[in-house]
Amino acid sequence: MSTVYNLKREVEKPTRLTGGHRLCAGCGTGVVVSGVLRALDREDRAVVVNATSCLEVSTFMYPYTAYMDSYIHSAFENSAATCSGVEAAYNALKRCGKVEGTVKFITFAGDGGTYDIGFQSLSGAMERGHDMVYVCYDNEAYMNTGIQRSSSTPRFARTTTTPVGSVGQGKKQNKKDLTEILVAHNIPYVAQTAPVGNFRDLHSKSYKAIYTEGPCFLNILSPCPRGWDYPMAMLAEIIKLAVDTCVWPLYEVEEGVWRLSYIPKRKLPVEDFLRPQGRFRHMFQKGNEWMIEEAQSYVDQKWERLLEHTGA
Amino acid sequence: MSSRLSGNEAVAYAMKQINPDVMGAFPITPSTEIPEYFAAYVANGEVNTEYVAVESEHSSMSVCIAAQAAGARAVSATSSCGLALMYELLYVAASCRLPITLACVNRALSGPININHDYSDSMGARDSGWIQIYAENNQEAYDNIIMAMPIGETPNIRLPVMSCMDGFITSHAVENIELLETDVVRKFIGEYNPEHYLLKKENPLAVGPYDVSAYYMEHKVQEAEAMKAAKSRILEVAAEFEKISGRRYGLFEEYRMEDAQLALVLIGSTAGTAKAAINKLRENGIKAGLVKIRVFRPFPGEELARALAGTRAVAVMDKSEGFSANGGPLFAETRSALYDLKERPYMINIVYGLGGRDVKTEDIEKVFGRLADIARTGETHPVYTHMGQRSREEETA
Amino acid sequence: MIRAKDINELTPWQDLTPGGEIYEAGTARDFNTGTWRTNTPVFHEEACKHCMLCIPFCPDSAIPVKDGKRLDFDYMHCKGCGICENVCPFPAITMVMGGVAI
Amino acid sequence: MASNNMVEIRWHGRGGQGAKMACLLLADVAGLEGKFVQGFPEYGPERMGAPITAYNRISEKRCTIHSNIYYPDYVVVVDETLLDSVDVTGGLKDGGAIIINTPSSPQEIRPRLQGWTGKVCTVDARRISEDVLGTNFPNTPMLAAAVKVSGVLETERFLANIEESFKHKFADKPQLIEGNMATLKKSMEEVQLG
Repeated sequence: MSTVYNLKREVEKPTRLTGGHRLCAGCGTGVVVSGVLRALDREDRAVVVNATSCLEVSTFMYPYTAYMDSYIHSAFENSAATCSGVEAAYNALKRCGKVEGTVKFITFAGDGGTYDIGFQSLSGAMERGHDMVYVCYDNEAYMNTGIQRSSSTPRFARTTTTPVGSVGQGKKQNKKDLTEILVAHNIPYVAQTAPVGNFRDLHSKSYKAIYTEGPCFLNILSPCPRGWDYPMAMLAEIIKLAVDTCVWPLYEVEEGVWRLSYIPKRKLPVEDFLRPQGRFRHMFQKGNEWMIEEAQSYVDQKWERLLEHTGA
Repeated sequence: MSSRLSGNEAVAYAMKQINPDVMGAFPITPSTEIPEYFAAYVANGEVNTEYVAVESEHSSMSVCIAAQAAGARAVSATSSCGLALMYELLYVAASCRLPITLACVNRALSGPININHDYSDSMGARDSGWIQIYAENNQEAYDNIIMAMPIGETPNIRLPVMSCMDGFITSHAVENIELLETDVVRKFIGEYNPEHYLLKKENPLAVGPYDVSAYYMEHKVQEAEAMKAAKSRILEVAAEFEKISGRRYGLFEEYRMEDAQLALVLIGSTAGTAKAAINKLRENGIKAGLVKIRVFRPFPGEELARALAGTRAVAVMDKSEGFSANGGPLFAETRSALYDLKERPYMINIVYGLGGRDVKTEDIEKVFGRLADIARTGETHPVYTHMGQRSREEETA
Repeated sequence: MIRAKDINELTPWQDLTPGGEIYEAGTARDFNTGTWRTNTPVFHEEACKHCMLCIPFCPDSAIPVKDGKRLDFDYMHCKGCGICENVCPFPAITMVMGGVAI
Repeated sequence: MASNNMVEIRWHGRGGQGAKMACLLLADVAGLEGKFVQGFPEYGPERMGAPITAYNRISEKRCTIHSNIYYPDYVVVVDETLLDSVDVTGGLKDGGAIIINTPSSPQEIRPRLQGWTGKVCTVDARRISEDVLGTNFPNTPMLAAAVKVSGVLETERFLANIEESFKHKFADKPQLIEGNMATLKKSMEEVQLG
């Protein structure tokens, strides 16, 4: 692949995630998954591994697979271990000449399957150093089971297990910073990205992750129109707001070196990101201004730390 | 080739001879030694296996599932809580029709935590779709591992095989053993060439669908039919194995059953102790016999009914509690298997040996004593009892 | 060997693939999700500059590309979410009410 | 229970002293001589220092019994301090013997054996090991004493076979073979029968 990104050339490649899958209309995950897989070189094959998730039930509902590559799903909490197993088999079979060509191993799991129930399996696989990419498509709640909170759900977000009531004000805790936890695994490549603009960021990070030897981790923001409660046509705008408010900063850590991928020309206030989403609606009620203030100060704090890390 | 090995070393040695493509393993007593021995083979370059030392048994079974789906031969070993942690994946392995080989070194399940032998681990997994084969001693543990792949990998079977042996009693006891030559083992198990696998170049493979109601039942029927077909395949493989080893195996072993009036049905190492007790009783003219279940899944119901048809009284001895309040799992299966006999023997259930409670020949003799009473009086009450526990009351068995 | 397109809710168990495996690529293409639409994007070819920004944003891979040109929608798979209309910098896509492009 | 000239041995030691290893080694060597053998430890979660038990059955016929040994022909006590806390002579057959690692003589030690009137043998395995190996590994000298006293294996053949076993066991530490062989021989010479 030429190192210069060219959207026209990339979209000319046959898609590796076909239509006919059953993800919701407007689902961010379809965009994320096809975007990551697009980074594969044409001649290379992949084995896609998937945790139980919206993605899984939608993209391989018997007898319909939406993948052009081999695919395996076995359970919710074990996608990283599953990917380890495929990679181990590849090494073994390659050694005895039973497999030809380059095969890449890419895991997709949601935030529940990554931040929570799949965390042990992920940590184990990263520590063991398998040559694989683990992609978390982060939609900030358990969407497959009907929008329950995960440790990725941001503070104040309304979910079905953190409802807003006379006492409850949505989720009480801040979002776990999984990307940083993965950085602490000292793996070759960790990046946070999202489908924005012409996809240069998502594409180049996916390419790096796929073609860097060893375990690599991508955390990709993947809005869920149903769970976040915004008009589905707004996907690109919502993502752009997440990035421009620094709620979801784009950065990468390559061999321990932090690099900020994007600094907004004008850092927008967090409320611009929160306002279009029904899950944050209660934050805009009279008397709840403190919530927005706290959300802002949390984002500012995290952003400052990231600027320090990256020396930006 | 004569040697002396513990059950664990025998199983590890069999795995070395098999030279699987992938091993996923996590330590747990008493199966830990198997991946330890195997790691040494890896370290010494004696196998080509990709050895994945995972962070949990859940992941070791996940690795095996993925590796087997990818076209590799995958093996693992575990015990007790480790098997319990794999539980979900046991079903996945079987339903994805992946012939993984798992050495299960049977140990009691928590709680309270206990590291010694009983079958509560694998009995809990009896409905997961795995073929289950149990060993009486190290020799059988070794032989069963070698037979696992030719059984499981058969195209119309494609089921994972759990090869079980008794924790510590078998796994840690050094006994005599006859080993096969490695080239004989390799030839016996052959190459693994599945029709479809993830890494196949010619066409992709998708594994593990979301199966809606319109298909799920059909897939379960396929699995059930495969388990039915496994019975004859197990016997075929046993016959082939006899040719290379001289050792004969069936679905179960009948010991002095030709004219037995009183019989035991049980699993594993207790069979050896029972054989010694039976020999002694036979010297005293008591027509005692034993059926040692080797294959529990598929359950040899019809065959077992035939074997027990001529007896007067049978004690089914379960080394695991089922908490059904109606007897252990082996009892439920055995009693059900005999339902269609025109004349059924009296039958009782004794749950024994839990958490490593030792079983002596004297204990077995006592059971036969009770069977003799039952045969004489016809009085089986209470049908379901425990043996070997301290009690304020006298034991019934 | 049975093909995915021949598997349906009348297929007897004996004919289904073991374990629910599918040994073909992209069989989901045979499934019509176009019926899910309540709104439908309309492509105005004359206004399209073929900038390709809409392509990667389509969750349903429903915008075909050939020889550097963006072609008309794949209505068998388009679910009518409208993301493409929003990301298009030109007036090349408009959403219309209803499941069918008129 | 044992029958048909089967010899049953019970080992008492402490975790870390190698009683289990000696037990398994005996099984291995006896097996090498064509006997049918069992060598198995009784397992618990015990760690270094806790009392442990291990068992051997050695026979001309295959033994299928898989229970612990309750009526041993011989008892080997790898650590003298166990005499105060463990019923080491429990079930020991009348014609049998107990072999104890101690600097004391059989006469001196007998009063600590709960009225055991049978054969008592002693050997100072600790000293032998420390003299020869420079460290306290009492298990191999105790193994030698057990073989000598029980006569379960013929001494010369035992020594020849265990050397083979050591070569396998200490493949990466061949310097240990000579010392271990010396402790075995010394123990066989020194063991006192009373």
